[in-house]
Amino acid sequence: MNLTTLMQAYVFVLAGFVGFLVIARVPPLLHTPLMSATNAISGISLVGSLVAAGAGRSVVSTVLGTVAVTAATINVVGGFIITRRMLGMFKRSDRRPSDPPKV
Amino acid sequence: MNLTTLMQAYVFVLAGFVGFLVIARVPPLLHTPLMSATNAISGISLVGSLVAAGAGRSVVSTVLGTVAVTAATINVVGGFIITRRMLGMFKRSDRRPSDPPKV
Amino acid sequence: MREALVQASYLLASVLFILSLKSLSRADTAARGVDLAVAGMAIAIVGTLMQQTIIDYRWIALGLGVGTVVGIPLGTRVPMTAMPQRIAIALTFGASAATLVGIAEYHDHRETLALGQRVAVAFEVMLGSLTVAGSFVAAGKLQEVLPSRPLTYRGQNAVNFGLLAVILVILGAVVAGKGGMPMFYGLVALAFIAGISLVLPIGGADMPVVVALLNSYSGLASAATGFAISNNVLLVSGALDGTSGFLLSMLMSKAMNRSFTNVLFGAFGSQTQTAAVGAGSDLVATPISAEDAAVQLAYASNVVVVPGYGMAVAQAQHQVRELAELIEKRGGEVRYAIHPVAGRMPGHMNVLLAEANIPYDKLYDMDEINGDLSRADVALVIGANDVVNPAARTDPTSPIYGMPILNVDEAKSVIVLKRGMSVGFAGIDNMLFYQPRTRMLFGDAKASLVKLVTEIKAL
Amino acid sequence: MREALVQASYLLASVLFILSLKSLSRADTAARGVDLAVAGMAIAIVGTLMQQTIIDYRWIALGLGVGTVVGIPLGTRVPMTAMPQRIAIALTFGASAATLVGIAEYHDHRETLALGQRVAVAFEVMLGSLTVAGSFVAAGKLQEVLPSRPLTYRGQNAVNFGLLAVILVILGAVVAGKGGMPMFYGLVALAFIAGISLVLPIGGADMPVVVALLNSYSGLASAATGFAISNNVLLVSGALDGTSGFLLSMLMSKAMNRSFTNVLFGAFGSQTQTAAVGAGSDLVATPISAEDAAVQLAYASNVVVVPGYGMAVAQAQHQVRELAELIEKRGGEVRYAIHPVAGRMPGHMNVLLAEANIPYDKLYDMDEINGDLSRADVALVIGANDVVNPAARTDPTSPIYGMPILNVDEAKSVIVLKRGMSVGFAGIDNMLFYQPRTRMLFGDAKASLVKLVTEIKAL
Ligand SMILES: NC(=O)c1ccc[n+]([C@@H]2O[C@H](COP(=O)([O-])OP(=O)(O)OC[C@H]3O[C@@H](n4cnc5c(N)ncnc54)[C@H](OP(=O)(O)O)[C@@H]3O)[C@@H](O)[C@H]2O)c1
Ligand SMILES: NC(=O)c1ccc[n+]([C@@H]2O[C@H](COP(=O)([O-])OP(=O)(O)OC[C@H]3O[C@@H](n4cnc5c(N)ncnc54)[C@H](OP(=O)(O)O)[C@@H]3O)[C@@H](O)[C@H]2O)c1
Repeated sequence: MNLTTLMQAYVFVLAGFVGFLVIARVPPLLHTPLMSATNAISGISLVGSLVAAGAGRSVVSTVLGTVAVTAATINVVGGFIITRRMLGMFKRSDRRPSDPPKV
Repeated sequence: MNLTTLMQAYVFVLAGFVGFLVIARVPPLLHTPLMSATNAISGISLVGSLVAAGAGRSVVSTVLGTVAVTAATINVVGGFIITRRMLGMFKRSDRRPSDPPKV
Repeated sequence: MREALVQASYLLASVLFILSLKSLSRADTAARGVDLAVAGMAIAIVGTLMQQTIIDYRWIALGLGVGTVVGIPLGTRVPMTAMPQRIAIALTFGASAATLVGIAEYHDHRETLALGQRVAVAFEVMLGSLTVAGSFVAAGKLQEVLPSRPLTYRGQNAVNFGLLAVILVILGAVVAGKGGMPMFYGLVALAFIAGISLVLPIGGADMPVVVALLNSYSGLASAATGFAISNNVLLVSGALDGTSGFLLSMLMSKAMNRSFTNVLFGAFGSQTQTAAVGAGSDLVATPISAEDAAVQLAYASNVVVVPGYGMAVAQAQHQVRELAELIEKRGGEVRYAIHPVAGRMPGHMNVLLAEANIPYDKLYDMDEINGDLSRADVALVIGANDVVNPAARTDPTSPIYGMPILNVDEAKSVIVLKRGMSVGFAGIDNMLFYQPRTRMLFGDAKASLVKLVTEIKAL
Repeated sequence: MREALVQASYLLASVLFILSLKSLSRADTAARGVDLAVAGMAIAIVGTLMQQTIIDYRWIALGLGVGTVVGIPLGTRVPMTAMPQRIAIALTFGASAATLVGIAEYHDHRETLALGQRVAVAFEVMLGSLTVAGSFVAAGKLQEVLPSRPLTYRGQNAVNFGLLAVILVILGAVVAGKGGMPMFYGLVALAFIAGISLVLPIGGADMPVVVALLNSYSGLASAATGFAISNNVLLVSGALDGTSGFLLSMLMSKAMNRSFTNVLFGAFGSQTQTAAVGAGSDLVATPISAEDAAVQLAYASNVVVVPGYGMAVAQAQHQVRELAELIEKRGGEVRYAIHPVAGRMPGHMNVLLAEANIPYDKLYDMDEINGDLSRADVALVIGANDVVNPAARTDPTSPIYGMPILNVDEAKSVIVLKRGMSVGFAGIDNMLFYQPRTRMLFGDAKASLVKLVTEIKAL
């Protein structure tokens, strides 16, 4: 096991714990926005796609990479916009602004 | 910034998040046992002490290392025993064994 | 120096993603969570573009441009009711990016990849390809392009397990470096087929759980990419997505009172087909005219609206708001009782009512309002069925027995808006409709609401 | 191969520590949490001993042996009432290990350390040395070997900030590689002095917060060691300790209704000295004899015991149980009302009552029992003062105004066991004692309880 792989394993395990702990108590109301947001975040594969598309390694790599960049960008852009829109809709009434949030 | 330091930074930051998330909602009842347990865990500096004491690098290192091993071991052994003892005291009455835990 | 900046940007992006998820798990900070994620993504992209390995920006610009042009309408135009299929489609895009990157990586570096990297790339394309196909099928089912009922045949589970076994063997071969590109493409293709074959037998209504799970796979595919190309931000966000998606799908099935394995392998949702309908066949539900219902609502001082899947189907949320405003203008109080699994996805009702500008402090969780329903003059049930079925409390033989429900049967009077006497998702009859205090206002929910509004205005 | 095993053991140990903390944060799983941590520690130790760099096991065996021999009695003998100082002392040991390792590391490798490693070692010895001294002073204050009141002088904060500034300069020099061993030892020495000087001005009662914070520093020192010697298990558990200790100290000060900075810099606890006592000087508290109190308790059917710091001082927990059993034998019900900050450390009362074998389902949280106190026939206040002071509800000028309290003043009758009319930790008078329904049973809590037991037995 080389050192880099080892450190990667730590990073992976720890990030997994963080994901688990953060999500553990989310209320059902937020399940859908959360799904939508994590979906948009999973567009982070864009980062890998950019390298494939721009490193000029081979035609195959450039073509696949460009398609991948396109697909991932759609995911990221659309995903964040719609999540924002959805959450923007959760607003409170103007009449009782001092109330604690309901639902 | 070399790669190892970088990965260490990730590990440190992520582990910090984990610590934060795990402790965030602990009830006051458990503050003292938790303090005692994290204290015992901080005896993990024993791991560094073992290397200093056993690597045979220099007399200074061996002497300091041995003292360090002793001190850390006291911390670990005593700390776990007392935490265990303290938690062992939190027991429920035999008369109402089906009740949900109180306090 | 440049490399240090790249790495610092990745660390910052990772931290922002974590903070984002943390904010997203609470209602009052959720919107800020999206901003944090956007910031993280932007920083990660800029960081990547600064990398020395990137020498040609033309294709990148093309991809980013096309993606943005397509992505914006997908974000702004899609109606809220289409959220589940929208998420499934987006997942297809995200996972195909991961898969394509994996293929490119293997194509270029096949000869030089270390064992660990081969493992990573193999997992990447397997999970990615499975997710692409699976989420595409899920989207089709949700949009009802594909039949949303479970497509099953005898021996299906055996076939699927066989398929998975073959995939694992091929995965082993790829990891061992055997078989070259053909073997690798075989892995991609079979994983694709498995994605289709695993999702087809699952009913449309269970798709949200499946989508969350596929999201988790897609996260793991990203994490595998991170391993393969030593990229930490991929590793961290992939792991975050992987665990949070998995946990979310478990939380969802729990909210639906179902076990997780039952969702995935239970010939699942097929109970919709089999459960008997005619339990109350000799009972008669009492209809009511829109005119009478309007009078009852107009003079009620305490109205509780219970929306369900039918309201979503009829797209009636705006009419609901209009009606509520009329009642309020006449001095009545209107509250909304939200069951956690009303509709077909978690938070479905919240999103729809929010879209119609109904303030969310009028929305009450099941637990908050259940004790109070007996004080309601009228409970107005709009296209809800299972979530108000008293059998969940009273009938141990019912498939929904034990699921917590809204106790609408305790209200002083009940008006139910639905098209006929059809069953809901669980496929069972509902005694609430035959109760003496219940009146049925038959018809499409939107049409009925429009009539009610007109009648009340005319009073 | 051997190296791989070492690293795998470290990863496993890290995961076990995380799971341990997670278990420790819930009452029903806390005991298992300790087992997980022990397992993690054992694995990490065995993993380290397998390392190739370790060539001589003699000194290691000596250290482990002596440490165990000293550690066992420290774990088994120390009474629960001495927990806070026990933790502070243990912290001294843990932090001195980190400091000594840092010194050895710098001594041996001074010439070859990279910049990053110098940063790490410098932080390690600075935080370590500060913690050693600080926690030693804290232990002394808690054990009352040192005066537990805040030791202050004019310009103290200025001196402390000056000291910290000098330390930072020296830290910079060490990081820059200037000054050799003398500069390095200077850092260690000054950090030690800072530890003393920062903790002396803090009152004994605030020590739990300080100890938690020092625990956090000691964790960060371990993490720095991890950076310096590239050891992941140190890194992970150090970071865990660092953040959890910090958060814990904040949670603690919040539970005491105090701001965190106020605890650390507020000339803090000095209010104990200054606050006026004589507010109720023209009021008279009504004493009661042990005989009369015994009769009242013997015939009560609903007794609530409210323990406080005085019970801990008197070590009266066993007599409390004895009294409660007598009352129960006569048919009365006895419950215990536990205020979150009764005593001098969080959970103080729980630990003491548990030590006396009082089952923890008879212990009620403040929020659980407050609504019920008005139904109590007798509220028996044993050495509690601030936590039952109604001024927190009624008097906006009181220093404890706003702190949630146990509403003992609502009980049908109140019996207070304390030695005299002295104030408690907050240094303020308590109107509860002058209330018509309150009777004072003066004397040491243990002695009074013994009398009560004797009297009830004689009835
Ligand atoms: N929320 C989730 O995450 C989720 C996910 C998957 C499954 N589920 C399940 O879905 C169910 C949700 O319960 P629910 O009460 O909301 O819905 P439901 O039980 O599925 O009932 C919906 C009712 O709406 C009526 N309807 C359909 N179209 C209509 C229209 N245009 N106008 C008026 N009425 C219409 C239908 O009766 P007619 O045809 O007679 O009009 C039907 O009985 C639960 O069983 C839940 O477990 C929920
Ligand atoms: N729990 C924590 O984490 C923590 C930490 C730091 C500070 N604090 C603070 O400590 C206070 C705790 O309140 P509390 O009500 O438990 O205690 P308290 O307000 O400090 O009062 C203790 C009382 O016990 C009496 N006492 C002392 N020795 C006694 C003995 N041997 N027998 C009988 N009585 C004796 C004293 O009166 P006599 O001298 O007249 O007998 C004193 O008034 C709060 O202000 C809290 O904020 C708590």
